[in-house]
Amino acid sequence: MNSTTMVSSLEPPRTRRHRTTGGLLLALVALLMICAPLAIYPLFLIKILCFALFAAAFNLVLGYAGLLSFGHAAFFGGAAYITAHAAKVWQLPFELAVLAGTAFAALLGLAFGTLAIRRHGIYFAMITLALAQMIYFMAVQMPFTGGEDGIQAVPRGYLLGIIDLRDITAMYYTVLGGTILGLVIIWRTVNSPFGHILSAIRENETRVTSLGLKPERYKLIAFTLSAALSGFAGALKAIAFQLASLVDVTWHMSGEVILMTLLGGMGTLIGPIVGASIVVGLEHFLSTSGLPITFIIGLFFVVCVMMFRRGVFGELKALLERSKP
Amino acid sequence: MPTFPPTAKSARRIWEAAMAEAPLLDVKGLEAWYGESHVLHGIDFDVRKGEVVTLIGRNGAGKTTTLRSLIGVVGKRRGACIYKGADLLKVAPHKVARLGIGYVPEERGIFSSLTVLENLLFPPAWQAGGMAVDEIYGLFPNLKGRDSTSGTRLSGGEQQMLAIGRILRTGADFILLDEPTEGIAPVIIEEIGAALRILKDRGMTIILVEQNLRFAASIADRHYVLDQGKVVDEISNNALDANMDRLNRYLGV
Amino acid sequence: MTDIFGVPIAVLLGQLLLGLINGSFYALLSLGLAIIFGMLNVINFAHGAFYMLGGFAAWLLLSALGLGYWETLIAAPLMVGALGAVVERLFLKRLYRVDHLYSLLLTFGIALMLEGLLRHVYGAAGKPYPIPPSLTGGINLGFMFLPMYRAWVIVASLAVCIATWLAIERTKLGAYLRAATENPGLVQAFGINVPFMLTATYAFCVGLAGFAGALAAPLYQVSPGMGSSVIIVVFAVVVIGGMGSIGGAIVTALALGIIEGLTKTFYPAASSIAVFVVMVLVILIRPSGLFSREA
Amino acid sequence: QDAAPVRIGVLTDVSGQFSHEAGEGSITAVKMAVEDFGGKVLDRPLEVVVADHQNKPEVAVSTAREWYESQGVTMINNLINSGIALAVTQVAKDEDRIAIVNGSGSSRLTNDGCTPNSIHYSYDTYALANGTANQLILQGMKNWFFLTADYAFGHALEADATQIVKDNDGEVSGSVRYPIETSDHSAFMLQAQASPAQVVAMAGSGTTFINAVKSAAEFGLAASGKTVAGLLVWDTDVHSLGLETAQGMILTNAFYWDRDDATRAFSKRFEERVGRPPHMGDAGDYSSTMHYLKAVEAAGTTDAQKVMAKMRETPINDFFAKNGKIREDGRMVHDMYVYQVKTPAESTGEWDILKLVTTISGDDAFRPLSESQCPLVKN
Amino acid sequence: MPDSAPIIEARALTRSFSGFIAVKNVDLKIRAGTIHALIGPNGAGKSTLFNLLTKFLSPSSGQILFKDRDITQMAPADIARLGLVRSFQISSVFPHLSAHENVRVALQAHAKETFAFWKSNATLRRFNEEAARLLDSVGLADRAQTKAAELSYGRKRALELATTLALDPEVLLLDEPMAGMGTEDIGRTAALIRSVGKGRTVLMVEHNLGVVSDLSDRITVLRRGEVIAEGSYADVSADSEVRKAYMGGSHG
Ligand SMILES: Nc1ncnc2c1ncn2[C@@H]1O[C@H](COP(=O)(O)OP(=O)(O)OP(=O)(O)O)[C@@H](O)[C@H]1O
Ligand SMILES: Nc1ncnc2c1ncn2[C@@H]1O[C@H](COP(=O)(O)OP(=O)(O)OP(=O)(O)O)[C@@H](O)[C@H]1O
Ligand SMILES: CC(C)C[C@H](N)C(=O)O
Ligand SMILES: [Mg+2]
Ligand SMILES: [Mg+2]
Repeated sequence: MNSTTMVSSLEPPRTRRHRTTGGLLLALVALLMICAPLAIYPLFLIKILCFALFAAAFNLVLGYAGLLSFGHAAFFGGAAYITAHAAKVWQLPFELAVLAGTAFAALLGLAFGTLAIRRHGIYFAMITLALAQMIYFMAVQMPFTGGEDGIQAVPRGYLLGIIDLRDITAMYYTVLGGTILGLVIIWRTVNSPFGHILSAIRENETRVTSLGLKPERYKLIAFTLSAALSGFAGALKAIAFQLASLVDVTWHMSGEVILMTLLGGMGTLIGPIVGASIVVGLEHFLSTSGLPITFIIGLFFVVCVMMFRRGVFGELKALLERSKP
Repeated sequence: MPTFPPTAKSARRIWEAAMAEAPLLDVKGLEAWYGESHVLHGIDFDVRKGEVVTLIGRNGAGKTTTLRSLIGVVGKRRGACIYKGADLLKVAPHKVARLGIGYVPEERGIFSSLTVLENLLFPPAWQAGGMAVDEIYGLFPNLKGRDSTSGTRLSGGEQQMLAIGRILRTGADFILLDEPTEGIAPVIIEEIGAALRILKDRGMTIILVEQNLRFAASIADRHYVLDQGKVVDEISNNALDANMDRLNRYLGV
Repeated sequence: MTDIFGVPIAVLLGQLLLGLINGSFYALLSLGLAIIFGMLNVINFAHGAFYMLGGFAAWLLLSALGLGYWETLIAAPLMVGALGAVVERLFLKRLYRVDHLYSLLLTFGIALMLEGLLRHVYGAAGKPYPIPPSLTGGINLGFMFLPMYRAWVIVASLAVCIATWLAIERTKLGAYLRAATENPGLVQAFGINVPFMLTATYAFCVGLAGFAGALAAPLYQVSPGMGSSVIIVVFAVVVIGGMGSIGGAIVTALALGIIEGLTKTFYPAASSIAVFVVMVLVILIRPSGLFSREA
Repeated sequence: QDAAPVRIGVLTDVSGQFSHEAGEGSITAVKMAVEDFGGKVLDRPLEVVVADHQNKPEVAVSTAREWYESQGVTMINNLINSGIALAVTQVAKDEDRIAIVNGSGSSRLTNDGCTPNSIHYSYDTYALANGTANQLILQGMKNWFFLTADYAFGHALEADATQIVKDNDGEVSGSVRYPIETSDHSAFMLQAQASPAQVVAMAGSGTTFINAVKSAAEFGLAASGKTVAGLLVWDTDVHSLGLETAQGMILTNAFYWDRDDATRAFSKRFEERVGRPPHMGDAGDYSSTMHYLKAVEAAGTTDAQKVMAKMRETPINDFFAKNGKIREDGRMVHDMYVYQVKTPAESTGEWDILKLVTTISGDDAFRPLSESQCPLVKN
Repeated sequence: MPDSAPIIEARALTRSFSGFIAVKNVDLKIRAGTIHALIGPNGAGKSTLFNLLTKFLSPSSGQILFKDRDITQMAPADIARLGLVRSFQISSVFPHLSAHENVRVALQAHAKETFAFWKSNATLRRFNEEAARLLDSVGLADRAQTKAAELSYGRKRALELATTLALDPEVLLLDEPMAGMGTEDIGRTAALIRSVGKGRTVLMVEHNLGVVSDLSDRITVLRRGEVIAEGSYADVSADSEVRKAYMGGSHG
C-alpha cells in the first residue's frame, strides 16, 4: 500500500521500499491479530475489533471528509438494537441479522446526512447530535429495545449455517474477518479517486464547486458509507456480546469514538485502530484498578489534545518522516 | 514613465532627516521563521523620521514577512529592530501599535463579522492626530454610505481602502503598508498616492511594500531590494532611473 | 372555566410562567456558551461542568464555611470564574489556532475530569442545599402558586443576562471579541491585548455558568451529574438562536423554556425531544440560526 | 489438595451514577462477609475480586465471562444496573456459575429473566411499590397521582403500585410520564396540585427522583394536604435531600440500619469502614455473600447447582432477614418495612432519618409465585 | 475574430444587495475565441458580474445565455461542467495539498474520475504528467511539492490559474489574475493567458492596464454597476468618461 494518510497518498508515487514497509507492517498486525486469542481473552479482543472498526468508519467522515459528526452512536447502537432484535425475536440467521442492522444504519445515515450535510462545522456537529439524541430517546421509550434494560440473551447462531458461533474462538475469527472487510472497504475508499475529491472538499469546498463538482454528493456518500460501517461494527458487537444496550446510543458514545479516533491519529487508517485499542484497554484495565475512571478518561482527552494532537500513530508517523532524509 | 522630482519641501526634509542622529527604525540582522522554515536570513535596513521607504523584491522574497516581524505576528524572530530606542522584538505584540505604528496587511484583514463602520472604527486611537471619519470618507468616497454592510462584502478594492482608512484614524505616525495598490483602479491609485504624499508632508513615516514600481517611485525616498530573505541592495529614489537595469535584474524582468 | 385541549386556562398560564422561569435559567447558561462560541470559537463542552461546580461551590461554602446564601451567590461564580481563567490560560489558549474540534475535545475532557473528580471525592449522591429562609414560601397569583424562590430566579437571571448583553453589544468590547476570533494576530497588531481579553471573557462566561449553578442549588440536586444533563439542551438553544448571537441566545432560551413547558403539559413524553425537533426545523429553514448575523 | 483460591467477584458501579447505591459500599460489605467467614472456605483461601462496570453492559459481560472462565470466580455479587444484571445472570447461566443481584431492582430478574443460576436478594420493584401502596391504601388514601420516569424501571414501579390501588377500589386520578433527563419538575407539580389526588407517588430513582421531591417541597404539596410517596428510595437519597425537604415521605425498604440491635451492630462496623451506615444494597451484599459461603461449606463443593440447591434449602437468619428463603425463581423472600421520613425535629443524628411505620411479611411483600412468568416455576 | 457569434450573453442582468444595486441592467456579449476584459473602478460590480455569470450569485433579474442556451437557473457546478470556469479574486486553493495535488484534483474533476470509491488511486497517475506540465507553464515547476498554504501570495495566484486551466474550459473567467504578482510573473502570466486564449474565450477582470491593453481584443468598462463604454483599448481609453472614471491622468 501506498501510505495510510490522505494527504501523503496524494503525493506522487512513493518508493517501492516505503510500500514494502507498509505492507510488512500490515502483515505483522494481521499475524498478531490471528494469534492474539492465544494470549488475550477473546471477548476482550472482539470488543477492540468492533470499536476499531467503528472508529475507522467514523474517521472516514472526520479525518477524510472533515465532518465532525457528533451522532455516530445512533448508527452503532441503532444497528445493535436492530440486529439483536432480528436475531432474537425474528430469529434470523447470523448473516441476515447483521445485514439488517447494517442496512438500518445505512438508511439512518442517509437520512441524517441528507438533513445535515449542507451545514458546516459546528452546525453539522450539532444537527447530528440532535438527530442522534432523538434516536436515543426513542430507544429509551420504544418497547422493543427494552428501555434501560436493553436486549439480552441474543442468540449468536451459526456462520453460514455450519460454524457454531457459541464457540468464542469461532466468534472471534468471524468478527476479525468482518473487521478486516470493513477496513479494506475504508482503505479502498480513502485511496481512491473519490477519496481524493473528499480531501479536496475538506480543504476548500467552494473551490471544488468551481471545478464543476457537487460537494454535497460526495459528503453524503462518505457519510452514508461511514454510517453503514459503524452499524456493521455495532451489529457484530451485538451478536458477539449477545446484547444491545442504551449505552451504545448515548452521546457519550459519540464522544468516545471521537476520542478513539483522535487518540490514535485522525486521518490515518491505523490510527483509529490504535486509539480504539487504547481506550478499550484502558477501560478494561481501569475497571479493576480502583481508580476514578471518568476522571482518568477525561485526563486522557486533555493530555491527548494538548500533547499529541496528531494522535499516537500520527505522532509516530511524523517522527518517522522527520527522521527520514 | 513620469518622474516626480522631489519638491523643495521634501528635499529639505530629507536633509533634516539625514542630519538627525539616529534613524527612527533600525533593523539589524532580522531573522524569522514560519514554524520550521527559516524565511528571513538577516535583514538590515533603516528608516528615518518622515521618510517613505519601500521594500521591493520578487514574490516570496520576504517583504511581507519583514513587516509582520516588526509588528510581532510571526512566530520566531531574531535580531534587533530598534524603534525610538526600544527593540520591537522585545515589545509585547499588543504594545507595538501603542508606539504609534500602524499596519495595513497584505490580504487586507477586513473583519467579516464587523460592518464597514465597525471595521473603520475598530483600531483604538492610541495617539492624537488621527483623521476624522469624514476626512477618510473624503479620501475614499466608495466607503461612504456603506456603513452597515459587512466588511468583507465590499469589493476587493474597497476593502483595500477600508484597510488603509482605518489606520489613518488611529493617529499612528509610522505606517507599514503591504501592497496598498493591489487590486486598485488606476484613478484610485493616484488618489492613494496623493493621500500618502499628504501624510508624508504631515511628517508621517512609511514603509511601503510594493510591486508597482511606478507607484513606489512616485512617493518613496529610498528603496530596499529584498531577495531570498536578505536585503541585497539599496537605491535612492533619485538614482532609480539610472539603476533600472540593475533593479530589473533583481526583479527578474 | 375555559379549557384549551382539556387544560384549564389557569393551569396553562401557570405553565407558561414556569416555562419562562426555566427559560431564564437556560438563558443564563446559553448566554455564556454563545459568547464563548461566538467570540472565542470554542465549543465549550465544560459549560455544564462549570454549572455543576457553581452548585458545589455553593454547597461547600454553606456547609464548610457556613456562608449565607447571598454571600455564596457572589462567591461561587467568582471561584468558578477563577478556575475558568486557569483553564483558559493553561489549555484553551493553545488551541485557538487549530481546528475547533480540539477545543471541543479538550472541554469535553475537562468536563469528564471535573465530574469524575467530584464524584470520587463527594460521591454520586447529591448534596442538600435548602432554599434560603428569606425566599421560602410563595405567592398566590390566582392562577397558580408561585414559589418565592422561582420569582427570584427569573429576576436575577434576566437582570444578569441583560447587563451582560448591554456590556457586550453596546460597547466596543463586542467588536473586539468578534474580530479577535477571525484574526487575532491583526487585532493584536492594533494594540489590543487579545490574550488577556480572551481569558477574561472565558472566565466571565464560565462564571455565569457558576452563577447559574449557585442559583440552581436550592432547586435541583447538587450532584456531579447535574451539568451533563443540561448541557446538551443548552447547546441546542445556542444553535437555534444562532451561534455567537447574544441577544438571540437569550430570546431563544426563554422561548424554548416555554415550548418545553407546554410540551410537558400536553405530551410530557416528548418534552426532552421537543428542543431537538425545534432545532432541526430551525436549522433546515434558517441554517445559521434564528438570530445569527450571517444571512 | 486443591488449594486454588475460591474467588468471589463484586461487579458494580464504582465511579458512575449508581455509585452511592453500590460501589464502595458493596465492595466493603462483601469483603466484610469474607473476613467474618474466616477468609477460607473448603480449606481454600477466599479472595474478592472487584470491577467497575461503568454501567457498560459489555464491560460487565466480558469481565464476568473472564472471571468465570479463567479466574476461578464462582459467584458474582451486587450487579447494580438492571441492564447489566439481566445480562450477567445470563452469562452465569451459560457458564454455570452463580450471580447474586443486590443492586438492581427490576423484578424481571425473577420473572421472564429468571435463571437457575441467579438469585435476586435484597429487594425488587414489586415489593417496594407494593409495600408503600398497601400501607397508604390502608390509611385510607385511595386517590393517587403518579409521577413516573419514562423508562422500564419507572413503568414497572407504576404498574405494580397501580395494580394494588385498583385492587383496593382506589383511583388513579392522574399520571405523568416524564423523560428521564428531566431535571425540572415544576410543570408536573402544578398538575399534581390541581388534581384531587391524596397521594403523589414518585416512580423513579436517583437524581430525577430527588429533583421531583425537591419541587414537591418547593410547591408545598405536603402543605396542601397531599402525601408524597417514593416507590424506590434509598437511605442515601433521603440523606441527600435533607430532612427539611423529605420529611413525611412514605417509603418501603428492605433494611434500615437502626432497626434493631443486630442491624446496629453490623452498621457500626460498616460505618467505620465506609463512613456512612449501610443501606439495603450493602446489607444484602453482606448477607448474601455469607449465605453463599455457608452453602459452599455445607455442600462441600463450589459446583453451582449443588451450592444453589443448598442455598435454597437453608433458611436465612441474620441481621438482614428473619426466616428468609430463596424460591425456585431465585427470589429471596424476606420481610419488608414501610418507613416514614422523620422531621428535622425528630432526628437526633445525621443518619437518623427514618421511622418504622409497619412491617410486611415476606409472603405478602413479593410477587406470588402463582403470578410468575419464570419458566423454572411449575405452576 | 470579433464578429464571431457570442458564446456568452447577458441580458439586462441586475443584482442588488438589500437595496444596494451592484450590477444594473448589464447587457454583455462575449464573442467566442476572444479575450475580453472587464475594467472599471473599484466596486463597479465586476466581481459581482463574474459571480452572476457563474451562478455563484443569483441575479435579481435578467438572463444569462451560454451558446444561446439559457443557463440563468443552473447550479454553479453544472455551469462549470458546461465549460464555463472561473478563478477567484482572493486566491482559493486547497491549502494542505501540494501544488501538484491542487492541479491534479482539477484534472480529476475534469476527467470525471471522482465517484469511483472502489477504484485504486493508481488510476490517478495518468494525471501526473499533465499536472506537471501545467505547473511548469505558470512557473511553479520547482514548487510542485510545496503545500499551497506555504506558497507566497503571488505564487498562489499562479497556482490558481494552473488549477483553472486544468479544467480545459471553453470559457475562462479570470478575476484579477495578476493581482499581487511581481513584474517577472506578470510578463509570464500574460504570455500564458495569450497562449491558453487560443481556441478559448477569456473574460478577464484586471486593473493592470498594461496587461489589459496588451491582451484584450475587446474591453467593457463598468461603473457603478452599469456599462459605460465598450470597444477596443484604443476606443475606450480615448473616452473621456472612462478616463475620468477609471484611468485617471497618467495613462494614455
Ligand atoms: N505561513 C507560512 N508558512 C510557511 N512559509 C511561508 C508562510 N508564509 C510565507 N511563507 C514563505 O516565506 C517566504 C516569504 O514570504 P513573504 O510572504 O514574506 O513574501 P513576499 O515577499 O511578501 O511575497 P509576495 O510578493 O508574493 O507577497 C516565501 O518563500 C513563502 O513561501
Ligand atoms: N454580498 C454583498 N452584499 C452587499 N454588497 C455587496 C455584496 N457583494 C458585492 N457588494 C457590493 O457591490 C459592489 C460591487 O462589488 P464587486 O465586488 O463586484 O466590485 P468589483 O468591480 O469587483 O471591484 P474591485 O475592482 O474592487 O474588485 C461593491 O460596492 C460591493 O460593496
Ligand atoms: C440503582 C437503582 C436504584 C436502579 C437501577 N436503575 C436498576 O435497576 O437497577
Ligand atoms: Mg507579500
Ligand atoms: Mg472584484
